[in-house]
Amino acid sequence: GCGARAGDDTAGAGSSAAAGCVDTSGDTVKLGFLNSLTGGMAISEKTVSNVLHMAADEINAGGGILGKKIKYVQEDGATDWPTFAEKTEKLLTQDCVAAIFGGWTSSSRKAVKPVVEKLNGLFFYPVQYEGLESSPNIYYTGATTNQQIIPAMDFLASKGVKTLFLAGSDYVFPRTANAIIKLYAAKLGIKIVGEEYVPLDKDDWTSQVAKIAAAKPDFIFNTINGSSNVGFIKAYYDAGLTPAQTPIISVSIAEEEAPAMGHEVTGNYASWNYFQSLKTPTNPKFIQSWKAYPNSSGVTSDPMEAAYISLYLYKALVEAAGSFDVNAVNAAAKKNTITFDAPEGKVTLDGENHHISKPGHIGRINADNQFDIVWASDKFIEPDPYLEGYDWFPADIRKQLTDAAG
Amino acid sequence: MTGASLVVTDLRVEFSGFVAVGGVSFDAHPGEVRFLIGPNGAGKTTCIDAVTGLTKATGSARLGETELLGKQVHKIVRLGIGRTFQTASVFDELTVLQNLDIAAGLHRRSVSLLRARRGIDPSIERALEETGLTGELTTPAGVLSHGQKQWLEIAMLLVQDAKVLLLDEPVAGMSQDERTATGELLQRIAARRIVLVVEHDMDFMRRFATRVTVLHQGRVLSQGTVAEVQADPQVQEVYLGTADAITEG
Amino acid sequence: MTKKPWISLGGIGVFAVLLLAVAPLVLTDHWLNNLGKYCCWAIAAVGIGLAWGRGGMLVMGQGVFFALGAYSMAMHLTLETAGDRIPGFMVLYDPLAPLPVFWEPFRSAGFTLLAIVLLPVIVAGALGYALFKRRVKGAYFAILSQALAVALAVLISSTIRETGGDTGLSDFKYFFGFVLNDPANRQMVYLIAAGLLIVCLLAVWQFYRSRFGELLIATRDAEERVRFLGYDPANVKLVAFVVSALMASIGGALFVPIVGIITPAEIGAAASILMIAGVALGGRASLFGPALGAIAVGWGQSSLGSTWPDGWTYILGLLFIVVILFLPNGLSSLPARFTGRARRTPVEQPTPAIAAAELEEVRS
Amino acid sequence: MDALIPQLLNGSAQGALLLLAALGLSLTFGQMGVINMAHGEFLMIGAFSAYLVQQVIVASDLSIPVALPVAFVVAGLFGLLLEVTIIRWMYRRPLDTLLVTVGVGLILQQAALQIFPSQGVPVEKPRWLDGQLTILGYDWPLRQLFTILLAAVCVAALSAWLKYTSFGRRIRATVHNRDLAETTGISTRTIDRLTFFVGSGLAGVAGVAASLIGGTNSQMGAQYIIPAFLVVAAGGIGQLKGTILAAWAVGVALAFFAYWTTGSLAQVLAFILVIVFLQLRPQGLFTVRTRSLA
Amino acid sequence: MLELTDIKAGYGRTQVLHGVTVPSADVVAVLGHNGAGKSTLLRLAIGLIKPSKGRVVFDGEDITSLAPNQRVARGMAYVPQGQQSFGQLTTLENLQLAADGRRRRKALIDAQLARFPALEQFATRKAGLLSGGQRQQLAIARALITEPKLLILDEPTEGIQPTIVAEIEQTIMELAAAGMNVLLVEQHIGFALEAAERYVVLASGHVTQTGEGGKAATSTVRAAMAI
Ligand SMILES: Nc1ncnc2c1ncn2[C@@H]1O[C@H](COP(=O)(O)OP(=O)(O)OP(=O)(O)O)[C@@H](O)[C@H]1O
Ligand SMILES: Nc1ncnc2c1ncn2[C@@H]1O[C@H](COP(=O)(O)OP(=O)(O)OP(=O)(O)O)[C@@H](O)[C@H]1O
Ligand SMILES: NC(N)=O
Ligand SMILES: [Mg+2]
Ligand SMILES: [Mg+2]
Repeated sequence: GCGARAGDDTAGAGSSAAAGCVDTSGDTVKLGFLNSLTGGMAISEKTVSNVLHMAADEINAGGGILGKKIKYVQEDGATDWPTFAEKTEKLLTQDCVAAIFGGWTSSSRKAVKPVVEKLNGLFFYPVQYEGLESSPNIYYTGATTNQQIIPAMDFLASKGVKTLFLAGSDYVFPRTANAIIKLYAAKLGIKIVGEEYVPLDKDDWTSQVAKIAAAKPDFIFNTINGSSNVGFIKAYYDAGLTPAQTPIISVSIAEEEAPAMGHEVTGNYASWNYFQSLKTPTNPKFIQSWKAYPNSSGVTSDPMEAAYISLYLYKALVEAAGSFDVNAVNAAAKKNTITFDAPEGKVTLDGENHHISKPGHIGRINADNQFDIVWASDKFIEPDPYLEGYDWFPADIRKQLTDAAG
Repeated sequence: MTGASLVVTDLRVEFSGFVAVGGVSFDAHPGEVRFLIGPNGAGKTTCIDAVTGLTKATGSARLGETELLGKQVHKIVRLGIGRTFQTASVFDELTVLQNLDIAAGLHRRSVSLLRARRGIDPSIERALEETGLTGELTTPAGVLSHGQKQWLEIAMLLVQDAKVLLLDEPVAGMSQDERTATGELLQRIAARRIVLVVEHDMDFMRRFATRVTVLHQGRVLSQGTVAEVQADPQVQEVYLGTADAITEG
Repeated sequence: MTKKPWISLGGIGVFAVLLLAVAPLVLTDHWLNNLGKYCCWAIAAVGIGLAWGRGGMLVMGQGVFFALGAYSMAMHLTLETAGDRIPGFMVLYDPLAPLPVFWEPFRSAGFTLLAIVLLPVIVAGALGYALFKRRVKGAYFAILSQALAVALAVLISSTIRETGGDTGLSDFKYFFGFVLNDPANRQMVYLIAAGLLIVCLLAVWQFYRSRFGELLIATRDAEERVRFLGYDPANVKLVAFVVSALMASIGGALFVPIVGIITPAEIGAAASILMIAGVALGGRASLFGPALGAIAVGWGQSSLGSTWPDGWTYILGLLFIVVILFLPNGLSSLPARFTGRARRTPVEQPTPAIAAAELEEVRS
Repeated sequence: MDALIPQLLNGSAQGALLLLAALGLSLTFGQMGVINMAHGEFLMIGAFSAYLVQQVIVASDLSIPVALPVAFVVAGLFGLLLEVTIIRWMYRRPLDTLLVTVGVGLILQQAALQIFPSQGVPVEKPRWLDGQLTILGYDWPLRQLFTILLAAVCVAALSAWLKYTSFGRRIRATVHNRDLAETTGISTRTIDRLTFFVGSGLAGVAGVAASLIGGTNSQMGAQYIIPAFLVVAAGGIGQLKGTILAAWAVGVALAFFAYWTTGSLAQVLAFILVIVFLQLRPQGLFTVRTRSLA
Repeated sequence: MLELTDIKAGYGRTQVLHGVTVPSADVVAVLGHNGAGKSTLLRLAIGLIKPSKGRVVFDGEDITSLAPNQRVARGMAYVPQGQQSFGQLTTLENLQLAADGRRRRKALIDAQLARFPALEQFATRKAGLLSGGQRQQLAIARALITEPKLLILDEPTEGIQPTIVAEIEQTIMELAAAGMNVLLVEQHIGFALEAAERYVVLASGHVTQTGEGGKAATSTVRAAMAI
């Protein structure tokens, strides 16, 4: 038999096909955790996965969500985007979970998105990303561009940087982030003197760094992800570059990565919302719990913290809605009253775009591989994924993107 | 039905400076069992390699009006030249029948390859009888003995309907009786085809050769009937050894 | 090869009933969809069985042809979804540039279907012709084909605006006019995939029982010898290679609507090797082995990969080792082993080492 | 022009690393015919050995020189283990070794992921490799010079071993015809084990060099394996000088492509280059011709 | 010197030798038709295949479970059927392989090069490029170089030109006279019987006749082969 044809009514955004098999009648609620535990991205995602477990344990110890204990189903995305899609569908239709948490790369998120939208599920994504996206079925607890990239650029401008070199991994986040950086740099009067990409799974940056050395930029903007950073940093020092003359500002090197570079990286910068060194009321407890948690890496970092937030944000949403129902949760979000006392400070959910407010921070790496905060935004930055508040971002692109998103 | 003759003129093969065959001429006609003999390294196998396209050569090798040199191996085969190798090579995993069927296949249209085999080709049955392999029809060729493999190779040439059979030491490793059987088989075959045999077994040669060409260091040393060649003192010196060193049975 | 061809034919019939009639009745939508995905891999595996099992060409880069079908289909579905707009991901990197020219023809459904069939035939034809005529074989061929798959995967990853890069193409709404979200349509796509798998099995069944099948084995075992029987082994191999490429392409094309996303990871080294894994597991030279093996590996990945992700990697690794080491002819050779019906085959070759033969090249 | 000279060195250093990765393969693959897809994981084992040595000998100035022989032995022992348990049964079907060792590689990768911190471990470069040497007005990174030197030493040692001892001869004889080798008095088992030990050990050395360039983690081996095989194939199987030349050519090509285009495209172009080359010369740069009808 | 007792052996499932016993003698000739199992017997003697039943005793020692190279170390040498050489190695390297680890290596090699002028001429050529007969000469030279106590020859003169065949046959006789033991498979029954102290006729893997060499008439031997 044949189903609906193009133009039929059901062609609209997945509403009817909703899973609807979530069962919260008992004293537990099933949640799905989805990260790459094998394959190349396991290098980064295992920690995120682990901190989700910690948050679940904490919440269960505190009585659960709406009085129901979390029972999680762990799935492996295996660094394979179609697998992320398959597992999302499995979690929603076979395991009937109320929401899914996890992912790391933007590619994995883009694989999950159509599935949660089709099945009207919920996905909580914890990593800084390139923005220009929002979905009724996704909550973003990492930074969008105006909370990480733009503050970094503002910081560079404030330091009088005139020339900038862009180095990134070859995939959607660095490519898009750099497209935005180039637009904003033009506005700020910073000259982009070069742009280089290396595949995510390649470590050797020597040729590219040679080009950087030749271009002699004031600063390097680093959007490399994963272990490729190690190769980049090593090539950087091999080429005789130093933080004194050509410092790096990174958006993916955090407390966890800094000591794994095989070279001290003191004096370089990173732009994040959360640092372990932040002095907030809730941070010490977070650090302490994490250090005590089994298999912990001993340091806290921004993606972990965002993952930690995501589970608590969900708890807040469900409790505000009084229900695990997706539509009820989204309705509760719409009220713009959801907040959480996160280790980075008190974050507020934007019910329209499903992102949260975040403080902007620039840290400089010290000898202990911790970050000295050298710049902070004067207040929490409201999320603006489509950069609507920034006149240098071309309106026609924004329109095309929102149109394409449907 | 006498077919065309194989005429080789001034054949030369050189391997990076080393002249393996340096201007060899001979011919072979249907109805005769032609022998090519000579010391080790004289260039016999190389001659066959050249004629069958395995080795690049200059000069000429014609089958009737058709020049063979410079053609690709499989095209030469399709012109009716078949050969065996100094070490037998058959398709070990396939049965005797399948081996023969493939050999018979070169005259089929290529589309027909996509159909399954039904029954056994009459030409295959005949070849099986000639070589005494009828009983081994479904035996994988890999488990045949050395001599049986050599017969299978000859049978493959028969079904291939080769006009020219180039046999490189076909009776090596066979017992006396088997040699006799093979020689008789070759004589029968030769009635309608050109048979060229490379052999070191002089007894075998004496019994079955019609004419003999002797190569030495890449050149023709002597040519003629068995008796003529045997009487040639040069041939005795470089090849046969004094008189008839090995005339045992 | 098969003595009683109708037994195999009956087997295909049973298989068809299971896939086309039983599976849709007993499986949930999710698992039916997964089975559809395994069928796509199985289609590619059937082709690998032909090229590798029968033809001796270890095709380690079937991802290339899988990609041709998959990306042809994905481009069409992306355009169908985008309508007259430029696909969203392209806007990001270069908002003003038009649709890349090679995308244009994929607006047409007819062209797309033609491309899925013709692209692999042309590419495999040209590639195979170049390689086989030059007598590239054995390990060289395996490594070269794998390198091609890697190169293509990296190329796609690095052309993010033109191909979607590492993120791939996804979010398709329609499939030749049918709404993909509709469960009825998804079942239809499944049935197409399962049906094509049956068709491929039938095709290979005919290949195996034909004279061509025997010739292919002969070419595998003694390529140079075949030449002296008047065949050009390059052509024999070419046919098998092209057919296997075509099957990979068909598998890839159906993978897209079923899975809903295609990325370079599905065509690169690891994916290409995983396709081989199923074939090796099932039995490279048997009729059903490759398809069943591929389905088994796919299922293992979905289910064991879920319950025990770390363990699954170990299991997969061990599977490779144990099967190849102890069951070179795959699981499908097990029944014969137990019943002792195994054919008489030479266990050890008395003639010069095969090890050298496979690596050693003959030049004339 | 001024920018090209440094790329030449840079390319040579990349080539040297590739050569180190390929050197062991030119033994196990080139000489023995075993297609060891776990070679990349042996490289990884070498890198992790360097890390472990650094846990004991904290001063990186000393630890790397110590790590080189240690990595050689550790990776070599893993190779030996592989040979004794699996490869020895497979010499008569070399293509199948490819699949078996894929399985071994998977297991080793997963084990590394679980044993070591998932984000990888740091391997510190010795202080004496920091910075650059100025020769002819150009700055030559010491680390690159070191990689080239290390590769040169390994090549010299290996070729001396093959040339001045009878091992080279015996290895080739064993590969060509095992039975004949046995009956000529060669203990093929000893030859197999020794060759595999040395070949795998060389991967370990390559791993130490790689750990000075990129990350030391469970995935690191994967990026070297295909290029290394291509290098061996392009050089002509069993031809050491071919391997050297091919590695250098690919390294330099990578560097220049990366300089002219992008890092990703350079990978593609270098691959295509080798593939096209192999199409033109299917037996690689240097070839051995025989008359056998294989 | 070499004694094979009640040997059963074969390849995989196919049994080729069904209880073959070969007595110890200075020169033993094994005769038989194609496929009778002669080569199999020699492969077993040198250790390339292991018997499923039976014993191999050499020089008083049970060597049934020894690998071929260990047997070579004990003084056996083997020339296989079919002109086998290490094709990728030069002629000289082929000889060096056999001489490796022995004293007076150079002299041993030179002695064989002197015996076979063709090898001397093509010493630096890859063995794979030699002609069939040249390769066979090389195989014999490789075996002789080790100065074995027992020489195992599988149709050693196959493919070799008559003059050299005569020489080789003479060499074998001389070496045997000088005390070397020989296990010989040969289709030239006349020569085989002349050289042999004892002979064994194999047919379909069974011994159908044994006797003393020299005395036996070729006709009775041929009759035994046909069974
Ligand atoms: N590809 C090659 N490269 C170099 N030399 C070669 C090549 N092929 C053959 N030769 C040489 O050419 C000569 C002739 O060899 P060929 O095999 O034709 O001899 P033959 O007459 O068949 O000898 P036999 O009776 O021993 O088989 C030999 O010296 C051989 O070494
Ligand atoms: N590797 C093998 N696998 C299976 N069977 C084999 C193998 N080698 C030989 N045989 C079989 O064993 C039997 C004896 O073979 P063998 O080679 O010992 O005979 P032979 O007496 O030496 O014959 P020839 O005179 O032809 O050399 C033959 O039937 C043969 O088919
Ligand atoms: N969102 C990222 N870092 O891919
Ligand atoms: Mg010859
Ligand atoms: Mg024999």
